[in-house]
Amino acid sequence: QDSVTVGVSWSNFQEERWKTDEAAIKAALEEAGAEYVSADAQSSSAKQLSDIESLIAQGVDALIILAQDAQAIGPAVQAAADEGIPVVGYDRLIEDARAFYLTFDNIEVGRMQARAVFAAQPTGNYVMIKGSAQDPNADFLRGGQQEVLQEAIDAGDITIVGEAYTDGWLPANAQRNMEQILTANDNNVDAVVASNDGTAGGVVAALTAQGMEGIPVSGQDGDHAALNRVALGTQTVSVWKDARDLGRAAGEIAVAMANGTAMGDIEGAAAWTSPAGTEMTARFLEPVPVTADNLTVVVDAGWIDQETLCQGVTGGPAPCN
Amino acid sequence: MRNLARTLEIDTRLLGMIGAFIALCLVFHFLTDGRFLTPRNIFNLTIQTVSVGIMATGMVFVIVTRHIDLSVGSLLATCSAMMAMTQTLVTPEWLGLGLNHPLTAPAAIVVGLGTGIVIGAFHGWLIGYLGIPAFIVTLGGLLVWRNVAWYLTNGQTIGPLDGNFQLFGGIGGTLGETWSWVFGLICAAAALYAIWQSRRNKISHDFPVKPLWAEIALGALVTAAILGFIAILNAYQIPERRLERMFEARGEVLPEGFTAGYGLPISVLLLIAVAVTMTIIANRTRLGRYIFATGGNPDAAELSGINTRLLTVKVFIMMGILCAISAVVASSRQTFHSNDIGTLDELRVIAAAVIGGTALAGGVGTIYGAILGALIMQSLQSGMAMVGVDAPFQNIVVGTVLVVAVLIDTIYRKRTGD
Amino acid sequence: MRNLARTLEIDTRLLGMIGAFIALCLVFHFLTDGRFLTPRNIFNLTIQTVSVGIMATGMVFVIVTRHIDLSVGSLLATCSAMMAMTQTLVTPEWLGLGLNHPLTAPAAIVVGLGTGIVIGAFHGWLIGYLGIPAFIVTLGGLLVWRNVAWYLTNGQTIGPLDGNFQLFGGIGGTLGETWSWVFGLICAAAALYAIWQSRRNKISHDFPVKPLWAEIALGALVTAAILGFIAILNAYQIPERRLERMFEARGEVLPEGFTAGYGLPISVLLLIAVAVTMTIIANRTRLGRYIFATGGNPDAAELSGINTRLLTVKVFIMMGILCAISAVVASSRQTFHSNDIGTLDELRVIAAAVIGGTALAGGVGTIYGAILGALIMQSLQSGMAMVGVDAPFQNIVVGTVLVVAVLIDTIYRKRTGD
Amino acid sequence: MADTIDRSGTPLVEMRDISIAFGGIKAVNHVSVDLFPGEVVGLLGHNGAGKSTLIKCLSGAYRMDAGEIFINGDKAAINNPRDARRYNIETIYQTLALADNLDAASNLFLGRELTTPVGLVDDARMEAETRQIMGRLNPNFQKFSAPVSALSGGQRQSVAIARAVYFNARILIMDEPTAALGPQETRMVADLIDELKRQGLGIFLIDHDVHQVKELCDRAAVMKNGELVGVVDVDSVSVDDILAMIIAGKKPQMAA
Amino acid sequence: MADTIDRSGTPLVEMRDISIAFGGIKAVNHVSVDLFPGEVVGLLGHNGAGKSTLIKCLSGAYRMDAGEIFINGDKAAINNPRDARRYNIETIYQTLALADNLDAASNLFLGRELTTPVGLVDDARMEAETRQIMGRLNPNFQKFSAPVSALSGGQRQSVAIARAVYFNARILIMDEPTAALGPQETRMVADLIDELKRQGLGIFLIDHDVHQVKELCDRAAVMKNGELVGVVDVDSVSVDDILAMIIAGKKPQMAA
Ligand SMILES: Nc1ncnc2c1ncn2[C@@H]1O[C@H](COP(=O)(O)OP(=O)(O)OP(=O)(O)O)[C@@H](O)[C@H]1O
Ligand SMILES: Nc1ncnc2c1ncn2[C@@H]1O[C@H](COP(=O)(O)OP(=O)(O)OP(=O)(O)O)[C@@H](O)[C@H]1O
Ligand SMILES: O[C@@H]1[C@@H](O)[C@H](O)OC[C@H]1O
Ligand SMILES: [Mg+2]
Ligand SMILES: [Mg+2]
Repeated sequence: QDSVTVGVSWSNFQEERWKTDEAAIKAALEEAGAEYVSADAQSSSAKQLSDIESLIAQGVDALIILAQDAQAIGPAVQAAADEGIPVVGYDRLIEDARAFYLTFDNIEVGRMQARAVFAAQPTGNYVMIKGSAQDPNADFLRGGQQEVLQEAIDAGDITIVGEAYTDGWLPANAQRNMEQILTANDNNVDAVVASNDGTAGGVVAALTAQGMEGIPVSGQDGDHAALNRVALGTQTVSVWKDARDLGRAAGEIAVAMANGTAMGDIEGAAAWTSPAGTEMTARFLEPVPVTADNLTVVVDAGWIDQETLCQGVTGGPAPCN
Repeated sequence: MRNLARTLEIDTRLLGMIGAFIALCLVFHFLTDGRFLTPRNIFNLTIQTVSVGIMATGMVFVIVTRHIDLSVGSLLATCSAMMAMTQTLVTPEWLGLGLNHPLTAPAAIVVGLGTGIVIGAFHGWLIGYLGIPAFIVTLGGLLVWRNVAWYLTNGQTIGPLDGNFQLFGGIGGTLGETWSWVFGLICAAAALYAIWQSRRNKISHDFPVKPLWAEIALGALVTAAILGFIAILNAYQIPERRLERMFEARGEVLPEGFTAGYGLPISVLLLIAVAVTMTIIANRTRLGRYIFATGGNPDAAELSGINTRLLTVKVFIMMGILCAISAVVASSRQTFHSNDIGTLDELRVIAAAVIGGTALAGGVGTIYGAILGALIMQSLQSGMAMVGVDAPFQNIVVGTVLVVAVLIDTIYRKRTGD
Repeated sequence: MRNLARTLEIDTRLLGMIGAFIALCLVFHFLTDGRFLTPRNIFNLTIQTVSVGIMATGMVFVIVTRHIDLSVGSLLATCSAMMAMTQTLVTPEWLGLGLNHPLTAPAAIVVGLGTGIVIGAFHGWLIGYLGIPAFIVTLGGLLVWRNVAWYLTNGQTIGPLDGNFQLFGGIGGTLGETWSWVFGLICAAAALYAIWQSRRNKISHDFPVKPLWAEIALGALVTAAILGFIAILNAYQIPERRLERMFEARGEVLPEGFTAGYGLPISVLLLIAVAVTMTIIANRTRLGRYIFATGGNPDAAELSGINTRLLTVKVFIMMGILCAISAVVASSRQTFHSNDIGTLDELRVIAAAVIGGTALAGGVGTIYGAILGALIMQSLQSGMAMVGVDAPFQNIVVGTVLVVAVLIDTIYRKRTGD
Repeated sequence: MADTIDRSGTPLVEMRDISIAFGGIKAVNHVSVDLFPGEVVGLLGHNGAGKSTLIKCLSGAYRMDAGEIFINGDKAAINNPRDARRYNIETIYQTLALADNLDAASNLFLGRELTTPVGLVDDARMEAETRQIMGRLNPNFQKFSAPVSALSGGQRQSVAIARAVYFNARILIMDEPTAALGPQETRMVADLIDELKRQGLGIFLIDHDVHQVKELCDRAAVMKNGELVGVVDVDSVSVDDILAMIIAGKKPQMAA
Repeated sequence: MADTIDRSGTPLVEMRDISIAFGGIKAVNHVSVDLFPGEVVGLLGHNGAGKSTLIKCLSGAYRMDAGEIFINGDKAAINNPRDARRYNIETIYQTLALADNLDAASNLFLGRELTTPVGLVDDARMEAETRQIMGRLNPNFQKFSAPVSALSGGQRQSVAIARAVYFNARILIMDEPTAALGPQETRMVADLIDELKRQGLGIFLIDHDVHQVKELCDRAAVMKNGELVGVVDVDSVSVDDILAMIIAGKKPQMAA
């Protein structure tokens, strides 16, 4: 038998992080002597289905799928199962027991975002900048955030004074929504829970315009621009899902499964029940909330170089001091 | 070559498109080490083309009448949402019929078609009777219907869909080898009869007919194409594990060495039915004649006693129905209704129609061209995905191909003085 | 009312649009408990409108000449990516000028304009000289340029952008109270001079002029509008914390009780400059005359000795330049370049032009209409965001308003027999 | 032209007090004309007099603001071209009104295609009929399968004329049918008009050529600025009388 | 029409052996005609004979496939309407070629607007000039600020004519300028042609009305099926001779 081929189906490449994920998967596969092929669904669950059919037709031995939609991806998993091709559900949940689930839990990401903001600002007026209404992840994140804040809200410590979806996750839309919420509340806003780094960028631009930069703002993805903001003190947290770990793990697991390793025997695998009740085999990586306190992590990990991280920072937190 | 085509009375433009398509396939076949032109991938390609292909036939009429429809993707989403809610909420819960009741799929489809008809008629009324340009009406529709769909499902993925409904999705519902052959033979017979009938008709009016050998050659070609296509689809074997499961479901055990081919998918059957119907409408009915006349000169059509306003409504109703049919195929293929279903389909559908030779200036277009256009676009995308072309680069290629295809068409038309 | 308008020689259509705009603002003002028509929000609105407004003026010319441009959002992204790479990579690193060098911003802008010109010219050439419909060329462009932008930045968010460059982003760069007043007075003087000049000109040719009182009233109205606008922008106070930080940066301490207004944002100044320039081009230059003549009857224009092919190239070059200017504003407003910058702007820009009375059939359109159209769209979206309307519902409202606006326009034109 | 027309019975068409305005401009202003079977009535007048507008009210292309139309003495409601066809009114428009992308047969039968028993259009039969009709009207015509955009002006005009006369019209409206025609083609149309007249059709003919009107018509109605100047029997007036009516807008003393 | 034209010098225009085909159809086939200063040459022929196509080669609307054009004896390269204008060739097209959405003044000056010293178009001056010109051509014309789409057919034709004659044309091409005009309007155009002729312009006039051609022209060139049948001196032939040439496609024996 010739070498193993692993097919990766991406949901899109719009956010900055996926390029890093891709590089990590490629590296892991190369190391294992496996071949990499991929397709990009451009945020369309229908196209993703076609993509995976093409990948299977191409004779891949294992699939890594970044699902656009946890459920609509079902037929693709079915087709893979028919062919005996193992599937790794990458980053986003695939609601099917035959797929190995490897992720940073999105609900957990939401919790971490809220936790970090809550730690910095336990009372006052909160604004929730959600993701795209068309992206199911937006509501998962929002759910996690609510879990953390619920108690304080019930106690009356926290009031949510504004909440908006961000069409297409566009920073420009987040910026406009934030401006309008600030205007509507006469700037009486104490913290912003933004769902990713792109939207956080828009939020910070709006806050800066009001001289309010520095109030707690959350994000996720560890975008370079966002980490720079953390160093500058204009963003509180970027939940860093080290895409390289995730990518490497995905590559390794895919190769292992392609060579016949059972799902349960994968290192670090555990049984897990999805919110909808599907019994799955999963491995969770720990997302790391990156704040001013642990910024060195990202540099040490080689995720970003110090120069980029500290651009324009004077007297900031380590490593920028 | 051109003379031969003339003797056979075959459209050279069609030949050119088929040639381009074959060339494309061969290139990909070569680039993928012989994996592109396999029964399996051809099976995939046809299934993948269905949803866009169905809508593209309707877009031909829309563009021929000098309109445009930017809302098809959103309309598809609304129809799909309505159908999904019908089969997961209305029939099983409100009507208490439970899951997978035999009435569920028909009910859902009726609701979907109704939705398509009502919205299409509304668009057509705004355009035909109130005189708002189609570009604006359907641009508004693009924004409105996608979000109406969102509210219908509360932004959630809905499913799994009804079992019978899923038969329309492609690989989940195929005719099997025997029925596929039956269908293929019926089609071939019908085609031969049509050729013979048309020849007889011409002779009866003393019109010139092509030489008998040409007629026979054409018949042979068509028959070979139809049966060859069936043979290819039948050659794609159902994977063993799937067979096992199918036998298990029936409480039996898979006999040693048993194999079976998929055959013609029901969704492709649907596309063929739509194509034949739309072609007949275009070429052999008054409605079609009026659509082309209106596209050629709207004022002349009106003065000739054609109710062009009502015609506009009819054209958009057809578009609505086709969106609904596409919604059946697209959602059952996913086995779920998702929020993003149909996103950007408007661009794909318009591109398919235009690559297929439909002129944006109106009055010119063919159904088979649009379907071939959809097939070319899909092959390009699938092929590139298979070769592993970077996704952003895929878009660059698709955009470029679109422009180049129309450029070639423009030059061709100028040459032939069209 | 109509008679008064006729005496003042004011376009009743413009009055209608202004009326609708004011009504819209009042509704939101009421719904937001009086927060909508505050200096602060008016300031926000003007800034938010700039990017789409600038491109909408160019779209007027494109549509007037019977074309369409679906690629403006993608073109904006490519220009923005080129500028972002210039200022974060080329000048600081390759040229070794370091961050925030005074040459960086101008260099980036030159690169952006160059990009816009080259791509625009290319589009225009494909459309004008090769005869490919603009719809197709720019649909291809929509796919191609967004992904070219992606490759330019390797899919990354690029920033923060150069400090001087960020001055174009809006609130980060304003004229301050004094200079705003100076600018306002200059504008008012220029407007009065123009009115007087035109009257003198008419008298010199023995044409009828409107009564002197009407002329004076008009002058007063215009002056009041200009100075009122400046007063409002000046009334928006820089927040204390921001002032503190500004003083800090200069090594000073904020004096007790010190306040300052923002005044006119540089981005709005840019929009005004674009609007004035484009209006002059439209009404007072040969180029503009030819654009409208070509839109009215392309064949007649060609036969009258106008080089309509070259004209098409010029129109798309203008569009490219305006996309580049918008890219400066949009990216510097975000303070970084993101991959998805400008997404769906094509729809907003076309909608603004069309709501502003540009007819898709060609030959008709005004620059001020397009800007007012952009302002109306933006007010609608911002107002809804402020009221807390959900994004999906916002889209439904925007889609509906688009259709209704064009419907009213259609009816209006039919009434006046246009 | 001087056959004796019987004008004692009910007129075939009677247009009574027709008015229509476009955004303030009164294009047709209280005009009444009538038409008897077997009669050709010429409509004359300066450019913009309202001739085309008047007959478009009869052909259903415009809806009149006021006035009544009687066909065979019965009040007729003509709101669109379909209504007019129902009254067997056929029109040759100044602009020909052909669908450029369709062939001669499709244009000829546009709106009333021949169909097979199952309801599909019968192209072969339509083409066969077209060959017959055009054979009588213009024997040189051969371009049956080309779209009419490939035809010369005269051939196009032939198609438009054929379309109007083929379907048993009882009332025929011809708006400057020979404006773009050469001398020979014009002659053929004149012959056709004579033939149709003999078959008992009523014809409204708009033409700027006063000589031709005198030759082809029985009566001439002259319009000016949307108003009817008068209707005269062409045999009882001279060409100069008619010209005077057109230019001065006054009816000559001795007219019928 | 019979002033004596001096045809001994170099002709103003000489079209030599012009050919042009559209997708196989030879619309103009080796045609040569010339035109002298102060002369009106009529172009006649059946529909589709190729008259419009021939003169469009001179006006730059079409590019001929073969042949040469000489202006004042010098070979001229006319590839587009701009080139033609440079040779002071002005054309009144059969289709008028007006921009419907612009007013009379903008149409009149289209392509050569008057400008202020800083290069902006000077609408007031253009309107003033337009008032003067139209005053001479059509004293009733008043709609100066309306788009030409609101004008009647005759008024539109007046604008097209004014545009062609205002700019010191030396060669004027008129393609059926009176086809849609009423009798009075036609008279005014005839007078204008006489006046321009006296000023020494050369004029090509396409017209189906043989009487009118005999009245207005010095020579008549007849075309048939894209070929030149012959050129005759109108005074030396009868109307019937010309008609025979158009229909039979043969030159009469005695012709010049
Ligand atoms: N659709 C329309 N919209 C506005 N005005 C119109 C319209 N149709 C005709 N008119 C106006 O109505 C008047 C009469 O026009 P009409 O076409 O009936 O004249 P006509 O007598 O047929 O002239 P011609 O001899 O040029 O054909 C003219 O002033 C014309 O401008
Ligand atoms: N743009 C074109 N494309 C194709 N064929 C054309 C084109 N222009 C003219 N023709 C053809 O060329 C021939 C000559 O046409 P042309 O318009 O010159 O005739 P004409 O003598 O002016 O006739 P008319 O008296 O009707 O104006 C016709 O057969 C016509 O169909
Ligand atoms: O990481 C995020 C991903 O989870 C979400 O689905 O899309 C936006 C990204 O920022
Ligand atoms: Mg008329
Ligand atoms: Mg002609």
